[in-house]
Amino acid sequence: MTGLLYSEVESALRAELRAMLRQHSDPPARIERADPVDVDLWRRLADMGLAGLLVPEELGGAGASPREAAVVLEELGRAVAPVPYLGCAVVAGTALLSCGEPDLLAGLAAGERPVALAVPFAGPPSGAWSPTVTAAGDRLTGSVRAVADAITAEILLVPAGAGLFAVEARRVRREQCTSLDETRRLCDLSFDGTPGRLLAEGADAETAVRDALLAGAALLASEQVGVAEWCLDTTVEHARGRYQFGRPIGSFQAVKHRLADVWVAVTQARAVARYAASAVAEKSEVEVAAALAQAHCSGVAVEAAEACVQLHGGIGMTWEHPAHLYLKRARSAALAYGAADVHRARLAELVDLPPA
Amino acid sequence: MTGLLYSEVESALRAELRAMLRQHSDPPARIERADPVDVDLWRRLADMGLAGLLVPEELGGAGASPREAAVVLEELGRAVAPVPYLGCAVVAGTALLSCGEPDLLAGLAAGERPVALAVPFAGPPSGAWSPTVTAAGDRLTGSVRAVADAITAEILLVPAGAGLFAVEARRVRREQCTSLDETRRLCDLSFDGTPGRLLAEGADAETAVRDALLAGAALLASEQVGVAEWCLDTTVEHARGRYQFGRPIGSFQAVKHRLADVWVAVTQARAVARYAASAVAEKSEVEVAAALAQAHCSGVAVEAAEACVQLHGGIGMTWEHPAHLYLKRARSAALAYGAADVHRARLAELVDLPPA
Amino acid sequence: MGSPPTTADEARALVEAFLARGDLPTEKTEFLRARFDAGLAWLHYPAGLGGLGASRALQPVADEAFAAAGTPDNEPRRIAVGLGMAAPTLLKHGTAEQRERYLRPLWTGEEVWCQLFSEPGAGSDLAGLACAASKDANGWVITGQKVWTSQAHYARWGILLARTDPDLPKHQGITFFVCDMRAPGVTVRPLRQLTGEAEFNEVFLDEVRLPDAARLGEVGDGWSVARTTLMNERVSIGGDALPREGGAIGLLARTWRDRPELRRPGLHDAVLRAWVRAEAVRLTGLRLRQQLAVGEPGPEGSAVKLAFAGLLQEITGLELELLAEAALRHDEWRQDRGPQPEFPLRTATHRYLRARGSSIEGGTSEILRTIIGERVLGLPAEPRADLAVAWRELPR
Amino acid sequence: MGSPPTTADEARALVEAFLARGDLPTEKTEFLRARFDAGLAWLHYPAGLGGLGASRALQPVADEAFAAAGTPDNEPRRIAVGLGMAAPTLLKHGTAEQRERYLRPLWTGEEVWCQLFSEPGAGSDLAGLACAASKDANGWVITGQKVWTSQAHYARWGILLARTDPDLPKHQGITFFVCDMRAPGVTVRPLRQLTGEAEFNEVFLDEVRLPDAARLGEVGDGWSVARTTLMNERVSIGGDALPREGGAIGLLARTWRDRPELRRPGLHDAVLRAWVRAEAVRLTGLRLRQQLAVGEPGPEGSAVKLAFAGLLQEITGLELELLAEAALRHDEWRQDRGPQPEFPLRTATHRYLRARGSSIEGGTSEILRTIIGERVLGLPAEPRADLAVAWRELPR
Repeated sequence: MTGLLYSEVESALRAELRAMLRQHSDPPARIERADPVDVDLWRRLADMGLAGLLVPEELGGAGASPREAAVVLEELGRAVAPVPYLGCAVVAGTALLSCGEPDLLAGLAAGERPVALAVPFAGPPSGAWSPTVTAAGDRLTGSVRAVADAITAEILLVPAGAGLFAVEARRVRREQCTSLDETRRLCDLSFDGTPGRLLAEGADAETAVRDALLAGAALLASEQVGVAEWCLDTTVEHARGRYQFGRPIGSFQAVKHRLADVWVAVTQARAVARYAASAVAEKSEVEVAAALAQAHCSGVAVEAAEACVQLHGGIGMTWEHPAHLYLKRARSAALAYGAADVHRARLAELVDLPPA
Repeated sequence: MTGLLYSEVESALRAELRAMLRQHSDPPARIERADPVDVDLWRRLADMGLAGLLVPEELGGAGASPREAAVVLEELGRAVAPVPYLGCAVVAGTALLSCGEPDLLAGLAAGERPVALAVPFAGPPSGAWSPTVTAAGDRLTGSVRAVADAITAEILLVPAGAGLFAVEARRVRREQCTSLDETRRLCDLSFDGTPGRLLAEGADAETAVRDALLAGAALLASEQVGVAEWCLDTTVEHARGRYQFGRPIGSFQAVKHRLADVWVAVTQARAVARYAASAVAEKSEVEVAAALAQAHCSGVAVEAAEACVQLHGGIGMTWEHPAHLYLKRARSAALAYGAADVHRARLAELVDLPPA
Repeated sequence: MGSPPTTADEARALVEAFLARGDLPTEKTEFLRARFDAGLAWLHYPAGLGGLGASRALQPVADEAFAAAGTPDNEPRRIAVGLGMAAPTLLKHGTAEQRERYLRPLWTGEEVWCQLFSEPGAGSDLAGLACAASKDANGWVITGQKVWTSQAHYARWGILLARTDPDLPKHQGITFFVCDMRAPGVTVRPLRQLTGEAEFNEVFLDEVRLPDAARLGEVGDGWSVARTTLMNERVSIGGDALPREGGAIGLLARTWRDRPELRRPGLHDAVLRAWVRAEAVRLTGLRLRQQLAVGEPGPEGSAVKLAFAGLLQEITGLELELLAEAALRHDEWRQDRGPQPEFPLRTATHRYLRARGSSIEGGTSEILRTIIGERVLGLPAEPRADLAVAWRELPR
Repeated sequence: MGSPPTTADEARALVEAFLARGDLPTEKTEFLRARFDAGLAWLHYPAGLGGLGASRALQPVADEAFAAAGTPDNEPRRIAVGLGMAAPTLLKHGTAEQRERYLRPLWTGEEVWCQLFSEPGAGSDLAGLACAASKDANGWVITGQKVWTSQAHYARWGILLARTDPDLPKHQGITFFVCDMRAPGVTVRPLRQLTGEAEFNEVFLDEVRLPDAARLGEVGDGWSVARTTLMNERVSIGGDALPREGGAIGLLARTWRDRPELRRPGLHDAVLRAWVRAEAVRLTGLRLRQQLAVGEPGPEGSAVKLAFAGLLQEITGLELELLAEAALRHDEWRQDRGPQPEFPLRTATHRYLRARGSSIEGGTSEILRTIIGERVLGLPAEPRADLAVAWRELPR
């Protein structure tokens, strides 16, 4: 049976990463800057071998399993770290593995040439292949809106016509969006006869994109667990130390029981996210697991972030307190790769519970 | 603007009825008997002029408004009184008013000849006209399942073929169901060439049945308010007097806040139910009001009854405590005249919020 | 001024007679002063203080008559704290001099008021406040920090709670003041919210000197004075009477109706549930209003506030889900402090974020549930350890 | 008996060796006694008491090997209270004589056990119990009333909490006994539930005499002994490992799948939400089981119990809505006390009604949230006034 626990290696990885993030990540300061992606932090992740976690060892990667990438995402979620890990290391990485692109994979693993898949962040895996870019030979024209983790990418993987193309990002017009989630800013891409290199065609291209988005949806659940966990821990801490009516507010049942409910929700989300990561690792039941993960964990992160704001009272409504970054991340992530109802509708097909 | 308050006449009626019910109604004892309908109590209601509340004065009725019938239903709900008021005085009464049947109305008003509409209790007003009985001349054949308030009726109003017929109930085979709600037992009716008298045909018959069911759905909301209110009051009383951990349990926020939520829900349900009763009285926006009333008040009665069982703890799970009668009434009423989602779907049509 | 009007027709007649006067000023402030002096400002206030001692129910009649005549109003939204909270408190607890001095410019909008109650350490437990007032020969010296003060940056006066005796139990050592917002030592700083804007302020009071005439009520009676203020806050939070689909639900319903490409089957029932819930809350508010009109103010106000907060949060969250890709974008995180567009004209992301505050401001939903449980349902209070102890001794 | 098995293969080999013995009795009780005597009953129990001192994780291996061989089992559902609660308590707190006397017939099912803890006045606050035990020269005299006692009507023994000193604070004056259910003064009455059935009993104890040898643990130590019992109750409530759609959700899903005429658009997303939630709870239980297997028992057990109760209630309610007209009917309100069909074979109305108890029995959901908040999250306890006072003085 699928292991839902963390291995020792995974726990060690988590500890190391958490320590590094504590020292080097500061999203509240970062979002005040014009360049919101923390390139230094990305560099450090690459130096720890995490950019290439899924890349085979012979290409300079760690040849590790998606279960470990899920642990990385938990920690990055906990830190709302403004790095393009999900889009580059997981989604684009999975697409490249599917296409078999040793050079691009090696560049990704080294952290030197970040890659992003040029599809809308809100697009679900089930509708994966719906290019808004056309290809005339190797020249691409069209646009893609609201793409994640493409701002600092050097290479864009672009579904166009019937193929998947690699495009030099500097030749593409990238316009930053004012994103709800400032710790993962989106951008709009425009192609105007831009040259690309064909990576895969037809069914191969579709498979590459679908697998990439399924991995993204499945592992995003772990990021959502991390977001929820930070919200829970931070609110528990606050409830222990904040006194009103001569008592710590955490001694009131209204606060205590709501936090207990969040803890129960996080406990469940962890089991679901671990199941999803294992499914991707074992290439078994991936579609069900990814849909389940997004149908479930999206809401848990939102629930935890909303409880965090509420139970902090006024302070939770301020710009100064980081709670809002988690609320925006949670809400934004809940729409990423398809909203929860879209995943439930997909489950209805997969497990034979047809509409009325 | 529609008055949502209670008039002085209505408040006086409520006080009188509540006092009578306190003295003469005992549903827990009644459900242990083979004849579950409290005929004596029905007699008393008739003597108070309530059976004929909607019947014009010249026919021996009170010529009152559905708003007053709604107050009666609130009190009958509070008492889970096992009397056929909803089905006879409201639903069948409305149908008879629509057909203009002085003799039957007079018999109903006197409380002597109870009348019931032979349609399934779960059927929504929007699908009102779907007879399962056929008519060959004045001879009816077929069956109707799970009919409310027909056990002690003397006259059945039966949609058959394209007409609405009056049938002597003693000539119809009536089989009592083992109902979830033992305080309002249903029965199955079978017709086998049974003679009937045609009351209305075609559009007139359809209108009579639809208006009857709309009135039933709209005013059932008031019964649901009464059910919810009893549950709230009884639980508050329990929470004041039950000590655990050296304190009344109502002093714990888990209990207090849940009861506050129930109170808020009942407060809203009352406004919605008053609106629905006024809509029927003023024959304005009846369809929207009835759908809204059932879409909203059904759930409130269930919520209040479930909270009542939960907050009573073990005692709420016993047969001995009357909470279960309210739980069963609430769940059963939530399916009556169509479940909440059916009414929401109807609202979608009425207020132009079409499906995807 | 004769005897107060008792019917809507009489009230309308008074307004018409006023408007028919030949000497009416046209300049806005002058006009409002004249209206005040005629007793047609708030009809239920006493004669001489902008009213006629009439029933509160006649006020909307007069307001509508003035609006129909196209006369300028006092921008009630801009001076909400003054109208809703300061004025009733001044009326009930102020001296004749204070009422005379403050009420007219308050109502005309010449002087804006703000509220200096909440503190970083005293939110739900407002009576735990720490802002200190000490007496000397010349009056009072105030030092402390207040927070969540809207309109402080253009307010002339603030209603202020300060602790005058830390050795008494917390409710007993508080005194109520009118704070001159131009006094030395008052510093107002914008407080940025999660929407990016600064709707509110922090107010720092550093040895601010107030005369004893700035005191409202007796020394140590501040908490009971403040209850007048807070009760009026809760009443006013019910908001305006709205038509069906008048609030946030209207925006959601219109998006669903007008943009079929956004509709998804899994959201249909959720939208309908929200519609039903919104209509139930609306009808509850309407019923409350009818009760108030016949002078039976029930406790439904707190039900409406509690239900409205949850409803608004649900609807604005659902709106993000419906918009999907579009909800990944915001318009602008930095905003000027000038007047902002109304709620319906903001982005869905703004509405969602701002709505998080509706279950916190003006009494958290948790506190409201306790109030309903104890004051409406009569459930017993929790054992309290903070009521009989000197404020100074409380853990915090 | 040699050294305990350490691997699944070793455990299976032991079972095979046992089954290959020539002298195995075929009669059920005799066979179970032999299995017990071979240490293959509960492998983690000590040698001589039905076990081999092995890891708890090997127990399922042995059970499966016996099941595969088609040997009779001890009907664990029928003796759940004995296996899950009495046995671990006897093991930890019993004297050598008590363990020797009780454990073997308990495990073989020859003697059924019941639990005499809850009282009408002591539900969530179990330690507030009033059932009195007083000592005389011949032992103990017990008088009181217990409630919610399943299996009492055929139990041989009951684990009993009684108050031996009402002048001590409530947790300190309790003593734990083994009650002879055949002793004079023990009256068992069926307790009818809202389902119409009597799954449980009330037990009246009227001057029941027990010898001092029936005491488990020291006088006044009953509460700490009971904690062993209750901890084991919560662990066992997690239930069996189920496949996907294994529980109530499977019934709902099959109804949706197989009866298209019942489907309504407004319920589709609700059914899918329930399916997702059920799968999440199932995976959480599975993860808990994996933690237990590697000896990391986390606090997830209480999460599973809490989530499972809410889930079951949601699903059974939704089932009624889906069935609509059919859910207006029940099958039969009067039931014999004999063995009832399993949950899936009951009517939906029965399931709905019975499920109301899942958030009450074995710790209400409210109590569980407090336990999670305090023991898992480390949130501070409420101020308590009932801990330092003599039980006799407590209001009730």
